[in-house]
Amino acid sequence: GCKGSSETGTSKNENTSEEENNNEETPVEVQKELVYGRGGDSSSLDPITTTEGEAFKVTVNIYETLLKYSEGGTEVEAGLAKEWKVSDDALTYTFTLQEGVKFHDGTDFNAEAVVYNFNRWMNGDADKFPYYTMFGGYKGDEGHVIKEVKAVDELTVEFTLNRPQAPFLKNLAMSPFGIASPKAIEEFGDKLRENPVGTGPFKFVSWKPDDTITLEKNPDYWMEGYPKLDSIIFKVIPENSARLNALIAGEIDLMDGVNPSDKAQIESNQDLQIFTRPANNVAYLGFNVTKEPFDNKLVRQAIAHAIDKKSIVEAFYGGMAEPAKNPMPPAMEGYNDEIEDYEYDLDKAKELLKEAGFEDGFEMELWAPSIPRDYMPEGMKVAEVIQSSLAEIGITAEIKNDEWVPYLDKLAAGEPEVFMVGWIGDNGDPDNYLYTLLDKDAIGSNNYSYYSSDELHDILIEAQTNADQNARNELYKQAQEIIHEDIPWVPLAHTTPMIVGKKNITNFVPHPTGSDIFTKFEFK
Amino acid sequence: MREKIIEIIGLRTSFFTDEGEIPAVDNVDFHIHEGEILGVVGESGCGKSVTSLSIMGLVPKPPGKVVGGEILLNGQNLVKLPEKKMRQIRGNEVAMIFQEPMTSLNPLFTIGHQLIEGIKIHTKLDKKKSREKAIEIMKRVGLPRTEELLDEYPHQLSGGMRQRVMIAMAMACNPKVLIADEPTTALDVTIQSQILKLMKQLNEEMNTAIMLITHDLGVVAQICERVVVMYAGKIVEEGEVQAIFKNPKHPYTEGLIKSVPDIRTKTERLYSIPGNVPKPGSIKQGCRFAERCEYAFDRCFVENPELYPVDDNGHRVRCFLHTGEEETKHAGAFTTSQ
Amino acid sequence: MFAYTMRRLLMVIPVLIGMTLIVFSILRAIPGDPARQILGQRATKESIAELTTKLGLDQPWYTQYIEYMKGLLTGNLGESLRTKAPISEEIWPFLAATIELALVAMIIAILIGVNAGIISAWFQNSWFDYTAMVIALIGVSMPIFWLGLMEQWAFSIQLGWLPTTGRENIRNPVDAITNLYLLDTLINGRMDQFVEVLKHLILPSIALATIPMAIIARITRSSMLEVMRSDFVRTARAKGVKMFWVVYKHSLKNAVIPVLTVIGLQTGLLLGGAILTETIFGWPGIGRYIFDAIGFRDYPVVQSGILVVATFFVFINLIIDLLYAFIDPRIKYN
Amino acid sequence: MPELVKNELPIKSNVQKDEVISPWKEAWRSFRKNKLALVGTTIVLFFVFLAVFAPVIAPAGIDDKALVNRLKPPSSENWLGTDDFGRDILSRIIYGARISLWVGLLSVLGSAVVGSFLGILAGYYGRWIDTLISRVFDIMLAFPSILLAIAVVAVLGPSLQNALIAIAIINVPNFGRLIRSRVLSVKEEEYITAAKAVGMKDSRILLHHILPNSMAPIIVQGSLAIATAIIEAAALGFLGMGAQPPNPEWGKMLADSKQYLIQAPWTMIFPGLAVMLTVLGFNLMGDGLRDALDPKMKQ
Amino acid sequence: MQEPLLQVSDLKKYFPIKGGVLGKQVGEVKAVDGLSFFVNKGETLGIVGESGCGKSTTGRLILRLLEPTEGKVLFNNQEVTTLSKSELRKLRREMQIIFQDPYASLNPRHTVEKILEEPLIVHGIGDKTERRRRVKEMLEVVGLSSYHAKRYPHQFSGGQRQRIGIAKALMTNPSLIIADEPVSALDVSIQSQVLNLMEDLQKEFGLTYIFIAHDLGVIRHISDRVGVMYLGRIIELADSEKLYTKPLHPYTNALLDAVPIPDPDYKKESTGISGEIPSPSNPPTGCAFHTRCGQCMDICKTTRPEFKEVEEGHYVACHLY
Ligand SMILES: Nc1ncnc2c1ncn2[C@@H]1O[C@H](COP(=O)(O)OP(=O)(O)OP(=O)(O)O)[C@@H](O)[C@H]1O
Ligand SMILES: Nc1ncnc2c1ncn2[C@@H]1O[C@H](COP(=O)(O)OP(=O)(O)OP(=O)(O)O)[C@@H](O)[C@H]1O
Ligand SMILES: [Mg+2]
Ligand SMILES: [Mg+2]
Repeated sequence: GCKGSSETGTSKNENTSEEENNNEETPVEVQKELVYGRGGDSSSLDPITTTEGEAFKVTVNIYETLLKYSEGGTEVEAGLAKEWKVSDDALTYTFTLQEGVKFHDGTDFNAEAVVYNFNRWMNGDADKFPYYTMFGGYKGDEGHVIKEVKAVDELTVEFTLNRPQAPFLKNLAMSPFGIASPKAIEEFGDKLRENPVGTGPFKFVSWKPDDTITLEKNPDYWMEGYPKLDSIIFKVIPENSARLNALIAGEIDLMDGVNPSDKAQIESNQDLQIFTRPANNVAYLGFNVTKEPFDNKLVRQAIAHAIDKKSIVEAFYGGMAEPAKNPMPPAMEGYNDEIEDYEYDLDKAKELLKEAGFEDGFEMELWAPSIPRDYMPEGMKVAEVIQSSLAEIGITAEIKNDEWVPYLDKLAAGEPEVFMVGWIGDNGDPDNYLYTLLDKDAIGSNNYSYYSSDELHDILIEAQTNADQNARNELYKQAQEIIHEDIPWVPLAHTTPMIVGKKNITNFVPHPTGSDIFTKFEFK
Repeated sequence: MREKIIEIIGLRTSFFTDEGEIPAVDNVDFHIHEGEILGVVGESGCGKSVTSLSIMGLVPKPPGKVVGGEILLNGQNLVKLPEKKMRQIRGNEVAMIFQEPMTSLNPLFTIGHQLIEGIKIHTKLDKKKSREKAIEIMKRVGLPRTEELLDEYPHQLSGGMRQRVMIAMAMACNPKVLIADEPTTALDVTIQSQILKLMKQLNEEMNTAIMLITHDLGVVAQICERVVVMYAGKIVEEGEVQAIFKNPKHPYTEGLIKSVPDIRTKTERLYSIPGNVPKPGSIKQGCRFAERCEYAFDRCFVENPELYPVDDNGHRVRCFLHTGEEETKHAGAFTTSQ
Repeated sequence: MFAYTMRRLLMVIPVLIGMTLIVFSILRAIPGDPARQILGQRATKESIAELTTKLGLDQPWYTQYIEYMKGLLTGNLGESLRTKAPISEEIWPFLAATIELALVAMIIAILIGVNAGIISAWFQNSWFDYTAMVIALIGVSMPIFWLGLMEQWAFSIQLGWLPTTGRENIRNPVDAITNLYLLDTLINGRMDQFVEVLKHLILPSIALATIPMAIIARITRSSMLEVMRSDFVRTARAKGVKMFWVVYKHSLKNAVIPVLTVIGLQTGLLLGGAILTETIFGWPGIGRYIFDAIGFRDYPVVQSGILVVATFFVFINLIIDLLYAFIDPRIKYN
Repeated sequence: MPELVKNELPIKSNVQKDEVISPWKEAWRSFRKNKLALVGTTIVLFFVFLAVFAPVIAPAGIDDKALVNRLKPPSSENWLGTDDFGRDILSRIIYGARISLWVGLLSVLGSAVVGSFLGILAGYYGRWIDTLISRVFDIMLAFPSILLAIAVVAVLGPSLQNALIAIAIINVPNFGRLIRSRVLSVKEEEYITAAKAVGMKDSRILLHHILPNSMAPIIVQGSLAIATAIIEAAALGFLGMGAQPPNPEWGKMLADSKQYLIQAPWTMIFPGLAVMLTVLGFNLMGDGLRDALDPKMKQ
Repeated sequence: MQEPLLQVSDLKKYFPIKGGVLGKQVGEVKAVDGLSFFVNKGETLGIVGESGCGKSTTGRLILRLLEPTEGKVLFNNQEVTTLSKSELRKLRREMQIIFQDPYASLNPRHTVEKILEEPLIVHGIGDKTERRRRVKEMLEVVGLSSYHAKRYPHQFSGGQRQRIGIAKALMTNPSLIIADEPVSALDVSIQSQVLNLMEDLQKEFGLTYIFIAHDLGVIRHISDRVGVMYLGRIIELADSEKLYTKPLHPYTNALLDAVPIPDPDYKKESTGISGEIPSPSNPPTGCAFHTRCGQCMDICKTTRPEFKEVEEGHYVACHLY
């Protein structure tokens, strides 16, 4: 992901200068309105109340968090807090806030506002504010990380923790933790979800459900000279191809959710350009390791050898992905590049099967998601390819699917024996992959493999509490080796999703989290 | 002698169906005098309705078509007339009423609407005048409660009243000729006699010529002056009522008259014509009645007889027994039809 | 007429109740846990259980049904599990979008279908008749989702004449008042937007209109043929009425009842069948609202959405039935 | 003028001695004359032929994936081109005929049997049974059919079999109503009164008189309903609620290739045409059957 | 006097009229309103009347194809109205009906053979060959050929169909045949064929007919005795000869008057009767005919005249007698 973003970064600088020249020559004609096409509507505009990615695409432009991620990356940078201090025991965090920031309703942003928001969240529950679980639960819960949030003075906030949390700062930068105007919260209560008031570069204007959300420029935005755009319209067009058609027709300016198969067509179109979002995801073929015959490591390895990741990526990711060998994306700190993947080798696969005592193969169900996901735009089709490959080593697979939500329910309940699914990182920390997806603690929630390794557990817990990044990285590399050997899943691919826009777009760097902030975005 | 108001010469009307051409009306000629009542009798399917529709220019097209002959109304050939001219004649100079008073009125429009519509088309009267005229004509045909009736729908009326409405509609513009296609068949006897009386009365008062189609010989005898007998698309006998009933020349006419049970006397056994009414077009050769005729002889099966005059009063018959030459020759020399 | 209207209205009640029952039971039978859906991939078992209790999903079905009916009778369609908004407020824009689309489609279908049918019957066996009926036959055989895609491909992508998706020019949005955009743009006096909205309507409404148009044309033709053979048409002609009026007044009024029946049926099908068209043309209508909700296991939305559409359908048919009586004075008597 | 003599010879019929025309034969005669109906029947038979002999005719298998051959335009090897798995579209369409015809036939058979049963029950016995059944039909018909089908599939889960069941269910009231009204009108026919007057039992009247005389509309409706069922199955497939891969169901094929509309239009055009043609065939045939079988058109 | 074959007393049939918002009964059609008459073995009783006066309903009531509202039907000394279903079925061997519409009364999907054979099957008469033989026989009896057996009804003309209908009625050797306007739909020349046939059959098999028609000529021709119906009641019943030459009831008079005579010399000077039949759902009080009667008295408007025998075998319901 880093490589892609830095490239875009350089070209961005050139573009900026060019664009300034252009501006001088033709000052009038510059487009100031962005129409962003996407596949689904927001479920809420109060980001803490939802876990849906579509919601954050809008809210990151309305709300700001104390800290934010770097452009095109997941390192933490100053946000509403311009600097911060961590105590040595990693239990006290002190933030100094930006001065002169105002909410869209004209009220001042200050330490009290931060305290107000955190108190609101920590006093909620999983139903009201699901995302607050990032901090180990709610006020009064045993695992709750935050002991207290205190306004030291007008512009200083102090967080006291119950126990150290390594990704604490990364968590704070997550989009759900945008700070809302306390006045608006009091005024709207639960209706804040339809009446968002933040400090961000854009103000909320209107929302036509399942159709458009319109934002306009915040003229009092604290970053001098920004935003560049006058307004943004988020437009819902569910079908990927229909959305692309709309883009070609000029009805929209920018879109995500591009069919990989359309890449060639887009490339040949003079008026369009492709941006890539750094990969922060993984698609995998999981085994329920508690079920026969997948409790046998040899069987799992055999299947790993039977999957032609290259062809799959070629055909159904339009090349916009790389075959995966680890559960976490390569751009992430702690990625173990030394691991050698199970190569595509049907003979070897057969051998392993024979060794495992399944010379004649067996029958199995292969579950696949029926709707496109970022990490797996054509899950059903990939499943079909895998099905064909398995057939060659004597395994008869029946493809099964379900609606997305019940599908996840089934996975969580450990029903399917072999399944395809994936994960999009929340905060750019390996913990968000390895612990969340494969630790024994996560069985019943996101550990769909029901894989349980005490060795791995110990490593991951240590990495969670150790504040030294290098030490953590080593621990994670170790973890990846264990996982590679035990192979509870076959990692399939890390996608670099495409974002397609008009040629005259500049200063746009897609963010790995999937939510883009359009502060600097502009048209030539 | 009175003027011929309608004269039909060699009329041929056919239907073109999958089975080929069906000559429903085959070389028919007859005429209607001014102010007379002409009866047309014949069994079902013999072409009575098609003849009358041909006069009105209303033969359903496709599949029907007038393929030959002339229909002269006061000397003007209606067959050749363009639709626009024809429209001005329909309902104005020649009017028509139909058998089923129930289905002949549009169920979705009020009586008034349907009556006034015809008047407006031909008289250019305004709405109010037309209405007055409608009421006047309704009274004339003996309809009660005329004002209210105008706003009622056909289903609210009894069969007899509906037929009176039909007659009122037909008579609205004082037509010279009224064609009545079995106007009383669907009615009860008591109502039938009322309607017949009304028609007779209108005929006398307004001097409208009436072509009355029926299969009831009683009706013919009761109100017609002359009668035309049809069989399988052809006229088999024509003449004054007296002549036809007292001295029928055609075996069919005679059989027909004899088949009807009389209420005045108890007949021991009815006469009956053997066999069935043939479909038009099914007999290609010879006299169409030959197959059912007791007197048929060889010639009848090969040659088509013409209408031979019987006397000077217009009594004509289509039978070889009455050609003059053949009559004596073949008298009594019967061949059965089998 | 009053008694007839009342009787028809009363007959609607058991149907409506039956509908709520069906809607209710269908959705209870769907596997999947709504609590889980709201809380998302990271939810814990406890929080799911908690929410389940809160939503009453652990109650026996009849208790839930009674609650649901109570709500319905007070005009409360429930609350969307996903957006937490009251459905009665949320649903109108979607419904309006579909109504506008269906209405325009139906107007196209009726105008063209009825007239094509009439002219075909009038000039039976003419070349017009043959052409129209062959087109109509192809029309009724058309998978509309395929037609929609082909239309889009030809007129938007290849020719670029018409917009591909949506209801309005995104960059020139309509100020929604009634959410029927044609009406709204007129109220706002924005002719430019009116034209835009109309342009957006063309492709989807034609796709949607195809089948009803073909069916209407066919039924009009056969109904007209039957009527035009009837005695009263002959009577009208015998009076000297112009053929045009014989056809368009005397015959049409009599032939219109089966046509109306079909129009009623098809309007209902349009409301439901719009799902396909709405998906292809990105139309934010009720079909998609329901379809998406099924994916999200948003029970209340699916229930209320289907119920609203079906109720609409029932009332359209009621209106059609009343129209029968209005057209045909004989009907109210039996 | 000669005397008339009594003539009581047996009546000569105008039909040839050995010519027996049953109503079915008569219907077949008029059907045979209907050109459009013959075209329709030919189309239907063509697809039936494809379906039955698919393994013999199809140049390739249902699911011969070859990713190297992806999205090849029509050529001499692949007459209708290949899809995104590199499979031969022609072969898949040929195999798809099996699915579409199967779904159409079976679902219509199901709804015809159930619908006729309920319809006869309601029409013949009347009273509360009629009221009950008719109300249930009313309620089912109050839902737009696709919506109902989607709801049913949502309950049962997406699969070809469930799509088939859903389509059968939504068609039940159509058949039921048709048969009910047919029974109601046949019941009033004089030959039924005549049968009663002979002393016939209800069951015999039902089986020997009412049922045979209600067959014609069932057949007509059946043929037309197959057309609708095929479209509905394709629509469900298109929405992902019908056949599952690698089944070459036409609607599913369309759904799977809609993203290639611009890039590889042949992947869209041919399956769509196949649906349209089959449906057209059944519609034409149904129209012809109606003209031939509907007694209203006769005489 | 011999024992009558059929004795009908005070037979009534009211059809409910439903209406209103809830579809409740709001009235009734008095289709048949108190009929009493008898039929002797071997005779033909003619019933005439204008349409809607209840002729067909009477026929169906006697056969119990309709359940009477009230009254008794005694057939061969057996009470028909209280028979159980299976007894009734047996009885139907003895009583048969011929319908008006030769097109509607034969099942279009059965061959003539099947149509004719069915009554035998139903009553379990004979085996297959016997049944087939009887079908052939019966076809010849009604003037058709045995080779017609394999054909379908639509292959016959109206007159031929009516013959098949008659053959069907005769299959089980019934003693009573109710003929409901059997010739009204036929052409004159065919009508006389069928009438002759019916007469021949009566002689041959000793049948008893109740012959319903609206054509007074036909009734006169075929009947021994004639009953005239008006609004659900018989208003006059007498020997055919008597009734036609010396009608008593003003309605019978008017009816006879109205019939057109196929003789151009015959001139009647009657005025006919005015008005039309009132609706049977709302019949006039008193004598139902008083609204159209030229000799109406005050008593006619209030009191329903009794149906009484004024001469031997001549019954009439009129206050004039
Ligand atoms: N629309 C039509 N199509 C085909 N043939 C027709 C049509 N109308 C009439 N015919 C044929 O024309 C012949 C004459 O019919 P027409 O209606 O004139 O008989 P009719 O004498 O009026 O009989 P009825 O007494 O039954 O009214 C019929 O035998 C019929 O075969
Ligand atoms: N099933 C029924 N339900 C309601 N009313 C009926 C029913 N059958 C007959 N009627 C009414 O009873 C009256 C007598 O009917 P019926 O058929 O006996 O008359 P009819 O004398 O045979 O007349 P037609 O000469 O027309 O055959 C009519 O007014 C008719 O409307
Ligand atoms: Mg006629
Ligand atoms: Mg009757």
